[in-house]
Amino acid sequence: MQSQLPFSPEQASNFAPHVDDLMLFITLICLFFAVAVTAAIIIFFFKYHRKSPNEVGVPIHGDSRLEAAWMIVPLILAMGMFGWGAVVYVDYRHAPPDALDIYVIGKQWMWKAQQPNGLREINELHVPAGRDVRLILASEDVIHDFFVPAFRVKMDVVPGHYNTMWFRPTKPGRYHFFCSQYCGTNHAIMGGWVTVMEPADYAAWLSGSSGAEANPVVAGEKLFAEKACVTCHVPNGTGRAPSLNGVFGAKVLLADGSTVVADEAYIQESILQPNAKIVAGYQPLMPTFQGQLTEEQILALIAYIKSLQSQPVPATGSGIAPTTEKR
Amino acid sequence: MPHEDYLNARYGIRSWLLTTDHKRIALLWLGSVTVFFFIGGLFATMIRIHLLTPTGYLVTPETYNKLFTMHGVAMIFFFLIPSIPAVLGNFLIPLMIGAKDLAFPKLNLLSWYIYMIGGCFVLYSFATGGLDTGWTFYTPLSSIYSNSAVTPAVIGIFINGFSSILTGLNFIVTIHTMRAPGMTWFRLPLFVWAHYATSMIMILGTPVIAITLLLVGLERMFHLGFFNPALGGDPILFQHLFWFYSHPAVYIMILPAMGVISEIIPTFARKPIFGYSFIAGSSIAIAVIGFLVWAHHMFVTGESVYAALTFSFLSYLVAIPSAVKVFNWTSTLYKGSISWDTPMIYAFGFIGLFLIGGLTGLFLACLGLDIHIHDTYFVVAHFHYIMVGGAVMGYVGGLHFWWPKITGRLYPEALARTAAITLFVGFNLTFFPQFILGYLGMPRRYHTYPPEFQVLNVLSTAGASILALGYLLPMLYLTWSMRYGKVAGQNPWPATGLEWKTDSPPPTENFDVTPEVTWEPYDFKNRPDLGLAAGAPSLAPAHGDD
Amino acid sequence: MHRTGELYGQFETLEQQKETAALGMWVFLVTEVLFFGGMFLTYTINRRAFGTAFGICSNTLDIKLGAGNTVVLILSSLTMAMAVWSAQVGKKKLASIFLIATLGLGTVFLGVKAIEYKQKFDHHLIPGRSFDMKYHPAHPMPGDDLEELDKEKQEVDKAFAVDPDINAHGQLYFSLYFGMTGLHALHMIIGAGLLLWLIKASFAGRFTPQYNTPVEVVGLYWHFVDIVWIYLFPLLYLIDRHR
Amino acid sequence: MSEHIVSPKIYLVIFASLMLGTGITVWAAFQDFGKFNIVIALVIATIKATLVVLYFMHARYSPRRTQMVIVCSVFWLAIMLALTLTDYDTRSPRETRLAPSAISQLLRA
Repeated sequence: MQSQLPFSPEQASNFAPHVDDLMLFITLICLFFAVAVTAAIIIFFFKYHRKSPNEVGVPIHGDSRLEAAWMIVPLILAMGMFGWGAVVYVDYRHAPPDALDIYVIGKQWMWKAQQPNGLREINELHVPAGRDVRLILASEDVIHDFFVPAFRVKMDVVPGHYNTMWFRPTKPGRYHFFCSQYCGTNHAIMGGWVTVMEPADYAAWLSGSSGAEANPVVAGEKLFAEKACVTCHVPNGTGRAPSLNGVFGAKVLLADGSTVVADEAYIQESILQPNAKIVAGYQPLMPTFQGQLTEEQILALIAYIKSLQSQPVPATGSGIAPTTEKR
Repeated sequence: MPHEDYLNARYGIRSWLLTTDHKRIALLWLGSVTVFFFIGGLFATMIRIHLLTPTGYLVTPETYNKLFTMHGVAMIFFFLIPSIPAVLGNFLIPLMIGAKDLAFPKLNLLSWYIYMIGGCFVLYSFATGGLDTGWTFYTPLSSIYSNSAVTPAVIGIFINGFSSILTGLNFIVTIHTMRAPGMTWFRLPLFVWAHYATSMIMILGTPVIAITLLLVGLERMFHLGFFNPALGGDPILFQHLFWFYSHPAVYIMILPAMGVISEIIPTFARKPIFGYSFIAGSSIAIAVIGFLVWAHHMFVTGESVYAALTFSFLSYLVAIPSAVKVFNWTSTLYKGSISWDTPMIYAFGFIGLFLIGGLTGLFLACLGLDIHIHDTYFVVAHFHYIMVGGAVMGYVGGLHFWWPKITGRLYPEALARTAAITLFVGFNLTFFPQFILGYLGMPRRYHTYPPEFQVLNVLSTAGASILALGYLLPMLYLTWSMRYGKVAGQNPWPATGLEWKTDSPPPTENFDVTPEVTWEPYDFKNRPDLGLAAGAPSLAPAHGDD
Repeated sequence: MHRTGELYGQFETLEQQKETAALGMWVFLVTEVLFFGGMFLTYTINRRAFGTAFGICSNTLDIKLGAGNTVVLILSSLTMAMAVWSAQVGKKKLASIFLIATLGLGTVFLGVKAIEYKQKFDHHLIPGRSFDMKYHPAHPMPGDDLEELDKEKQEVDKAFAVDPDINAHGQLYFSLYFGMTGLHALHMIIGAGLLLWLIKASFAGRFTPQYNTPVEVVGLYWHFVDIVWIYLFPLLYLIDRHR
Repeated sequence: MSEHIVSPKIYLVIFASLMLGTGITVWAAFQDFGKFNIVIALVIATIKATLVVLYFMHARYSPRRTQMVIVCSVFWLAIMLALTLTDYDTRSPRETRLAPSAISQLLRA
């Protein structure tokens, strides 16, 4: 078994031990040179410190054998690093033929994944442990990058290209994934979680028996991302539309100065006729979703927004009427 | 008796803005790159303060993205690339080779004006909407999706490219045709060799970034599709073109700094540099091999496996000439007569930081490791070690070393040493934690980050505040010394170069009579004029630890 | 730096000054090679990917105008070389005549280029929203060879059937066509400005067998612009003529 | 170093060769040589360019360092083209470029 390097993320894929070993190998070589050179400098620094103002050093012009040695030895070591790195990389770039194919699509600023059976996920990715998984990556707009530190792998998601990456998760758990190629405003929040499940759990989850799909809050959260609500209704209040954290049940200040209590009816109206009531300080930008959502989906969205009641309300950008203006 | 030098030969604003004297032009550059350094530094300060807390402390995501983009653009294109060549190189190359001026003095002035025009475009872009594409301008984000002022910025950088080209052209031609009698190629100071190599990159690389950014600008203005996949173009092609210049551009920054260090070390160890021809040759080798490695920035873009192997292999080759330099500098210290003057402290700092920066390059060139650390803070730390730890340490060290020649005055030694050590400590505190952050998986260009990364970010910000102090100090005492510093004399250290054979500050025509070079470089033994021979009266003023 | 006669202050001898100027121009031309090189690379990558579209679009260019322009430009290189020779051997009048001839030929080249651009504009082949490869075959202009046009129409229709993105790829071709020839034309215009300056100096009798560096250096530049065209002509006009 | 004056006779011979080269290029373009059409065109263009550099631009009679400068420019251009093509020429077909219509299909999905 591999022991964990200090200062490294958890090891959860087949590549993680290899990458960490490489890291250790190169670090040790570099440490040797760094320490040797630094030690030499410090020793010379004190040992040959100028003793009298007119002192001159011993004129030594060079030594070709020494030069040859310190070209050849580092070259050999460098070739070692190159070779080992190449082995890992070539393995990484050639997915095993029977790998499980999952499509991952990046767009500003969310990730959509599609499981082999067509099940879709937003900013989540479920994969079975012990199985080779190949991600087929595509972008709808700019270049993104799918990066899972615990797996030690990443690959750019380039518009106009299909890139692929693969890994074999080794340890069930939940791991961060990030967008690692700068892609615009919300690059930093374009991430999510990879859930590695035991194969049996994964199979059950795929067939829907985990109940995740039946839960309206979860379904609503998915819709909220899928319909790109989240791109404007940014939770921290920096988006083009108000944050919805804590809005449900609160009084909302409207553009015409009046207030309204955010109940189910108000939310439904806001989804279907967004321009009916505009929150103070915001532009009427939201498109209508009339005819694009089933009743069930609207209910799911409302359930999700209700669930945000307990989330922290940002200082600005929430649309909630200040309490002092209640009277 | 008032002594006439290049500073007091003529007076008035016109005598500066229309000068063709390379020394005055160097001072114009000094002023303007310093302005851009502090603009870039201001952005950096705001970035570090913002990252104190995981959710971001100071600014909105849009603003944060603009801050790091503008930090990069200001620092790379308008500070680092011109800094040492245009300031120190401009001032010193004619002096070092015994020429009256550069080969094309008017082009030299034009180069500064082009820089200023380019700079104005970029500042206009900063002021009117900012720039949020990252300094790398990756398409299609920069060509279609960004709503910021990309067009003026790319025009500014396009224009600025010609400034770089003209400077490089001037240096190459000057070094070929303007050397004084006896100044053979292998008697050239290593600073000049380094600038020759740098100029090669400027000449061969800069036009490519110019045309590339021009295409991006055209794409934005006229909806063309060179790099836009929706119109059949290819964003990967942009990256090839961009890095064809922008990787060698790193060597534009570091090679001149290596040249500075190669001057400082023999001077303060008072012995010939170890392996002169190897250091000279390694500069050229870096310039040439540096052009063969660019796609190591693209290992995870889906470039072909074969290309990745080729570029990784070539990237390891470029490590060798860099290693040769470090080993030779270290060996030069052996049996030297080492003084602890400020430039030497900077030289030691440079070697230490460049060592870490260079060695971590080996991690990134390693294909298997790059799939994990690419585009994380590991990269950020790595290139700051090279560009700030290396290039800026070299620049500030060089400024100290030649300050007596430029201004005729000495800086306050004790204060200067303190500043050098502050810089070294502050720098390491700022950027070393970022290596760890990177390996832990924190991607770069994040305005908000998971809470587990906070401790290291706070450490980095704390270090940055020390670093900022380290930059402000020299700015203040160097300015102070211009008026109040001790008068330096011709050759205060003493050093062996031709530039120290003329007055400080030098007269407008550099030398009263064209000098003839009869000695080998960095030779202290056979130079009675340095006043170091046993028993000879010392011409060098006592330079105590005041 | 003060100047003594034709010798600038930073130099020791006229010889050194002349060599320096020539080397400076050569180094500048290296930069130019890489500058155009970026475009040639973009061209190469796209032509390899979209050969069909590039072939069809290339065939819409007027080969007579293109070949004629090649002859004009090479002829102007000859007159430029003769101008350098005249200056070197001290035939001041002849030098002026050759310089004027060079400028004239350069202007003819630019005029022909303008005619070609206008034609593309009329045919809706300027990259942008109105770009349409089907437009010209469907809307013949006066003086068009209808038979040729019919062939073009069939070719375009066939290409559209195979590749629905042919219009996008065609736009890439024309972006590159206008980019490369436009950049080349810009260099011609700069060259024409330099020639005007030379002609003025030449009339003032400034060029002698001892001092003719400006003529020689501008000559280098002019020949370089000619070389760029020597490559542009087959790469843009002659992609797919044999079909 | 005294300057070398090229005689007008040589200029005329070079001019004639360039004209001939142009003629051959146009003629060759109308013949079907398969993928060699582009090779022939580039070879002729390179011969023409070489003649211009050597004689019109006097590179043949220039100092060694000027010739080095010329070689450098060609060498670096070759680096740029060749190393970029190592990427494009060796991509796996799976990772080739998507057409715009395929992208818009993807967007609709």
